[in-house]
Amino acid sequence: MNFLGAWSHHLPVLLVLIPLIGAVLSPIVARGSRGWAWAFLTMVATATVALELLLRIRSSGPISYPLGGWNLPFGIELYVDLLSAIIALVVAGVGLVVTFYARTSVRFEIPDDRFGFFWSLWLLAITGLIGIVITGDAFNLYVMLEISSLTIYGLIAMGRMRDRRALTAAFNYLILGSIGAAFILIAIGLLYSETGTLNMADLHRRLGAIEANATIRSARAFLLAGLGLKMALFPLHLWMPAAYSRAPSAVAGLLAATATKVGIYMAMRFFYTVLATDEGILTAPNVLILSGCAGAAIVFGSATAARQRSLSLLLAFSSVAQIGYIVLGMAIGHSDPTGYAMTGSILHIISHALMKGGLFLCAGIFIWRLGTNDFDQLAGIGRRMPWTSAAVVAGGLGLIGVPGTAGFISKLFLLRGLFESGHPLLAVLVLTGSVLAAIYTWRFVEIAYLKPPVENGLDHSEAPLGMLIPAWILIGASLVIGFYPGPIIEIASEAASTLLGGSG
Amino acid sequence: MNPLDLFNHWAFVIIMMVGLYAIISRNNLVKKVLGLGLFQTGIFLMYITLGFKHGAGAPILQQGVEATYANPLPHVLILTAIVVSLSTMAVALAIVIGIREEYGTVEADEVARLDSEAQEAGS
Amino acid sequence: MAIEGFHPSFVFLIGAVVAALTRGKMRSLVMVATPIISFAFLRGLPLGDSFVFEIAQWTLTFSHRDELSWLFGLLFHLAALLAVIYSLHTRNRMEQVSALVYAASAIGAVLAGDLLTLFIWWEMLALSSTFVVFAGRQRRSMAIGLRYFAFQIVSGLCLLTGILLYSNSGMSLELGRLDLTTPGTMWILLAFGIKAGFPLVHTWIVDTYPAASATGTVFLCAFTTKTAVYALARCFPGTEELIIIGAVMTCFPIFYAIIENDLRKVLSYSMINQIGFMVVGIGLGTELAINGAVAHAFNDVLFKGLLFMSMGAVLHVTGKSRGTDLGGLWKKMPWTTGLCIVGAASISAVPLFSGFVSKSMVMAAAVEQGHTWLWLILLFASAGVLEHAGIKIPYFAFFAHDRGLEGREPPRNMLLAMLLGAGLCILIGCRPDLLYSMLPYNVSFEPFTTTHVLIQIQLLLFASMAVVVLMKTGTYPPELVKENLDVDVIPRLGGRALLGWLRGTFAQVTTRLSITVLERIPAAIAGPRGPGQWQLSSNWRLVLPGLLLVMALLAFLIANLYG
Amino acid sequence: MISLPLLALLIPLVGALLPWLLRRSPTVRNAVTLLIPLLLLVTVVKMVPTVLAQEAIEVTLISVGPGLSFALEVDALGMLFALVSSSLWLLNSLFSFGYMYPIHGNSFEGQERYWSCFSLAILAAIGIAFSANLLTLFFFYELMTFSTWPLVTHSKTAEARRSGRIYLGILLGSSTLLLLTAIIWTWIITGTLDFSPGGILASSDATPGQISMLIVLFFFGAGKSAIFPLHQWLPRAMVAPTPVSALLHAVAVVKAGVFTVLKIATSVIGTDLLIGSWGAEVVAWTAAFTILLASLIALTRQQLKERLAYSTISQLNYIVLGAVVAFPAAIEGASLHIAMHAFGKITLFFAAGAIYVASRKTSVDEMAGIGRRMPWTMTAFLIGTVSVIGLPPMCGMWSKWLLAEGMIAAHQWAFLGALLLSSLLSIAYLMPIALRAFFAAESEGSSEHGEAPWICRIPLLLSAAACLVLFLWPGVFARLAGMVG
Repeated sequence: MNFLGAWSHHLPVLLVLIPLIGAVLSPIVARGSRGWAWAFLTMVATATVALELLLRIRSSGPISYPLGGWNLPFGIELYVDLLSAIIALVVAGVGLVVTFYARTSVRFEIPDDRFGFFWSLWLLAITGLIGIVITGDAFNLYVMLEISSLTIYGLIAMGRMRDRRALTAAFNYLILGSIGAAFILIAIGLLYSETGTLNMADLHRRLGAIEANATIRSARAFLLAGLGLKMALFPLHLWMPAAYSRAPSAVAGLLAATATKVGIYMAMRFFYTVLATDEGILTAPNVLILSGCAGAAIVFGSATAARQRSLSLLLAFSSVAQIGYIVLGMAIGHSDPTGYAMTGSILHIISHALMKGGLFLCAGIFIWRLGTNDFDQLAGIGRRMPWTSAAVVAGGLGLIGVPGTAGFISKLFLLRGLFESGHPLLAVLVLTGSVLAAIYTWRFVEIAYLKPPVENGLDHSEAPLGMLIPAWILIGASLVIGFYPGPIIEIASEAASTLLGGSG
Repeated sequence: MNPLDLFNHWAFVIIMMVGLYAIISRNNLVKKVLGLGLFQTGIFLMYITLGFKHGAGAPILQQGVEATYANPLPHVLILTAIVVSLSTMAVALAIVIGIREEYGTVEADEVARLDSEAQEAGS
Repeated sequence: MAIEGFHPSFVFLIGAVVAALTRGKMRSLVMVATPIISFAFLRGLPLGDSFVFEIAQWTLTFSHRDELSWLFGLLFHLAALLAVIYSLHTRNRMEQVSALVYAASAIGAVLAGDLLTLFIWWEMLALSSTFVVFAGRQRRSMAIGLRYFAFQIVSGLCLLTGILLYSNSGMSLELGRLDLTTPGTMWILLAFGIKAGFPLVHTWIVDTYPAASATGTVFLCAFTTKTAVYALARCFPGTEELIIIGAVMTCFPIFYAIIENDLRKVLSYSMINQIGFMVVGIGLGTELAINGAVAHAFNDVLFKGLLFMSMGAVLHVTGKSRGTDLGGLWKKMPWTTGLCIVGAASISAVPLFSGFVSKSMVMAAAVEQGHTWLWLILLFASAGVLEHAGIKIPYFAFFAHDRGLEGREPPRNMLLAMLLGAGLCILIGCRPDLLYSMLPYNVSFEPFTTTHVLIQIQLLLFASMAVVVLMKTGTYPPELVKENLDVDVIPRLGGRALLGWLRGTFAQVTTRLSITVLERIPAAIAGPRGPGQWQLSSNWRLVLPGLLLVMALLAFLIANLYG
Repeated sequence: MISLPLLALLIPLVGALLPWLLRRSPTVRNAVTLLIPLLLLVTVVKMVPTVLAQEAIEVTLISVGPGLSFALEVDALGMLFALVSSSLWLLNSLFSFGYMYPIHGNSFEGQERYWSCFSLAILAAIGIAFSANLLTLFFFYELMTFSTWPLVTHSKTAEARRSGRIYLGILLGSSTLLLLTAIIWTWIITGTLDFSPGGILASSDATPGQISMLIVLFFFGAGKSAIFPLHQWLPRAMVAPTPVSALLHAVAVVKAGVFTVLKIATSVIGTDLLIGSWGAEVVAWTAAFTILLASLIALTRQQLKERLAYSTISQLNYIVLGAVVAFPAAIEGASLHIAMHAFGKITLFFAAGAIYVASRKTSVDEMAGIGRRMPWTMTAFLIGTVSVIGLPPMCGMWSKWLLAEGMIAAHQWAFLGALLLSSLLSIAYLMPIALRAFFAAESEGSSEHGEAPWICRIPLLLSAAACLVLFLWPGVFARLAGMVG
């Protein structure tokens, strides 16, 4: 499949350029309501390129693309391997669907005169996220990280029209996020001071040649702390629930599906390629802390989710737990020679992006209709908004990991990995998390289907298709993967073995 | 090794800590933002230190001159980082302005109090 | 008349279904016709095994005809006919239908050719007889019926265990002589023993039979225990343990019978005593003894049935069955009185009545084997029988002190049944060869030898004299309105206490435990977050995460630099 | 040409969709509600000869990955379970009309959900029955949990919600924490999840300790089999409408649990490994304890359905015990008990439902003398009672016989004792209901009522008749059970 003709050599750079140009031009070419059309077109193009890229990489291996014609390792390199392509496709694909959704949702959540800026920020955020994924240069990664972060702070703050607390959430996130990013920057600086290079592949090569000293070890520590915050790994997750629940619903959907996933991608990239030397970053104490935090995230996140009184907060805390699964698989991935843990982790990135994205879109639908998604207002909603509620249930089943959903497939691999690498206790934690997920999912189910409906004078009719379809696309995709997981498993395990091979 | 040789390192660590302390201890949101700025400045200093070389001049290429020069790359990087920092400050301050508009205050505890009052009134 | 090709039990079952669906005269007709038609089919059964069915992996032989089973089959048909006639006047559909199923089960059991088939009928016997008990609708019959059922089921479970153990040791399930050394046979013996009323497990007989209706008791007294006797005779002839058991059975009920007030209960004790004779006979195991036991079973059905029928008639007419409530009825119920005396004479083994011709066989067999002490015990038991059944029953019911009860002759169908029964008693008593010819073994036994007759008459006279003397001197145990203590109080009181504990403490504890574990604890863990609960407040919303981040950094620094 | 096992899954799937599509025409929907079970029954029956001829019917639906697939395979045990579920579904659909319409009205609230979830539950039952591997089984197992939850909470009262929580919590918790763990562990040890006669673990190099752990995980993981301490969901589920209790909590759901246990005993662990392992000991003693405990609790319960539920717990653990003792006769008896107990117990539940329809009575105390008002219903109840106790001439006898035979062959005297004692206890808690109904006097001031409508009575009498017929001709079921193991 080569429908991009002559441009096909430049796929990696196109993947960043298209949304970037779209973002820059958005306030100019598309004022007012045309902004959406422009953003949507941009996202279609981006997603197409991402898909093409993935297919190309599967057939012919990783692509390295030196920017501006500078020779490596001096110039900035774009490096796309299977893992990057997968994450890029997740970002672009979910981004496309959520963009479709945003057409309806932003209309009442964003003031009309800000539309242009909104779409600009929106596309810029996606540019940043994709940039992180496909860059091969450590400092460039930092820049991309900041581009995405800054735009995301702005996007969250745009929730002020609905809930003014969005501003404080954005502010807190900004401060913490900046510190976290600064940690990453420090780490990159320390690594540079030891190796004199910023190219990831080069870094890996040179780090392998020298003995790990205090500087490199400090760099690891800063990196771990900074990435932990970006991934929202327990206990560094505290910025997340407020930010996700108060952001405009489309933004929450986008963030939940992609932002933390990109954080995890960064961790994988650093842990398994850049820093994968003989000693490596995954030393016993680090793995202990990471898996301990992940385990705590699973239990604490799920248990807290079960105690929430609004759907958005519930979903946000559930994300804390789900990230725990992914980090767990990643942290112990190197000690599982069969690669199941890593495959499970990658699979869970995909499935969680789909499920949680879809769920936040549903939460947004409730907000759109009722102005809130507090549970006491959602009583009996199952009969009034059957399709939306059904989507929440389907997504919730995925979070539990019921067979037939994508969540089951990823947990299955993760669990096998945990057993294979001799961590049955962690496996028990994962399973406990599933049970707790059932508790919080069923809190919604009971409220939606068993409680008598509340009479609050609001319009309770079903959501417009413009919102329902995107929500169901994401949820539906997770169900399809649940029933027909073959290809996804194949890709994920290839990506996992590539990663693990790098540590070899 | 003379500990004072690492003067720059001490300096950037102290600047960062001061910034962090400001972020944590100040109640005023603008001061928090300033603290963040200080924190980031510390990092810039670290990068500049990385490029330092005894007796080196500016890394300006001159015909026929074979001089030692400082590593230019950190400087380039820090230029970028300064831009990033600037943008961060801008966004942060924009948000603070927003908070001022919505709450009428830029004191964190005031904002929190108003939030919890609104929540109690709502429920 | 003999018809081939159908199993008699199924005739009864079909009869039961038809009886359940009809009413009035039609049902009466069905009820009477059923045993008659069935008898025709019984005669048509071929010798040896027939009606062999394969159900899944089991082979069930529903008919195994030889002398023994034929005799019992005949007996049960006879008993069924008498009892049906006796109960024609009632409109108790449940009792009549159950009774037909009950008869079917008993007939099925004696015709069964293997242990599994026997088990099936054995359990059906338990079930259907329970319904006969319940259908009596007496005041206490609920609890009594359940106790009765429990005994029957325990018997069934013992049989089940026994059969399984037996077959597990590689034995075929064919019904035949069992050796007590084979695994499982002890259980089978116990199963038979419970139904036969062995000591300690006899209580159900005295508990239940007086509690059923007047008509129901007649059915009950015929089938269950006699099926057990048949089974013992089939499987355990010559098992010496049975001699002792039987001897005990003949003696201990006498004491209870003497002090018992309820006349139907007296008859029940007497029944245990009579079964004792049969068990002794089976235990002796000689051809003569077996013949005696079987013949006595045959006779017992008739005369015990007759006695129960007469007491039933009294109960039917007066509504009373206690010795202290009855008396002086002979003038108002002369026929009943006469027929009762025939039954009493039979059970007391007065020569020319049926009991004499069979009981003497057992006693003769005991002598023949040299069991002198046994003979003495049996002699004593015979005297006791005379006392409580031969004298006490007719005396207290019909003579004694006239209580001025309203009385009249019972309905004609009752009288007819009693007449038939009495006729058969006398017929067998006078022409024992009719019975002897049907016995399993060809044994020439002459009951009317001088010795036999003399001894028996002496015994009867002395026993009667003893009663008269005791009565005159006032030392005869008085009839009191009270319950006599028997071994069944232990399970009864224990069961009540257990049930009380279960419904009280046990139920409370289990319920509370389940509520705590399933509701309170999860609610505490996953309950919604209330407004009063701890929340991050004010400045800490930023400070806490910031501190955590610094701590995380420190943790990682320590882990990486010093780990 | 679509293969029959697949068709057997598609029919209830269609049945789950139709109530929603036909919501505007109730008559058509009612007709379809009966037609679909009939079609399913025909489909299942058509496979019987093939299974009896010991030919395999296998379908692979989706291949998931190495050693993982969604696949169907029809074997004797599965056929047995499918046959029971599909035939009783038909009766139960009929009974549902007779129960739901008089009580909730001809267009009761949530009827689409009711019919649809019923179909899904049967779909899950058939799926479990025909699973060719643990993955497929687990999928349908969970589907069953979720599809029956709306039925349990049908009334939407606070009590229903609470019960629903416990229902889901126990079933999901056990299956996720224990069963899934066991499945993955098996997968790691053997590299496959496909069932194979004789057990896939038997040919692996698993240590005895591992095997025992797996046995414990598997047997407790199948929480639907209501083994102590996971039995609590069953009495709580009685808050559901009676047809739901009848089909699901006497047949489909609970039997799915014991079916899973049996399947795992025969096709995953293998009977050879079960015999003598300490894991099997643990499970067997727990099952025996459950049998007695549930019988005792049943004695204390005055609500008829609750008493029946505890009886079911006790009976289910007969099957668990049979499966874990694992001698051929025990396995055969346990398999047969799936069918035999189903017919008896569903009769009892139908009767409980019919009583409720006619008189709104739920407590055993109120049912004294009711047999004279409702002779048909109570006769059927009696038949069901006799069958469940395991007395001739009802079908329950055969399975108990085989189970006892198995215990004796295994020289498990204690378990034999537990079985026998439980038989006695079952008489104590079941028999008085029927007897008091027929013979006790009605309590003062009890309402005037007659029999339940015929539409209630017909399924009731049919299932009661089945108890009798299956005693005389246990044929197909017995042959299928004989082929298990």
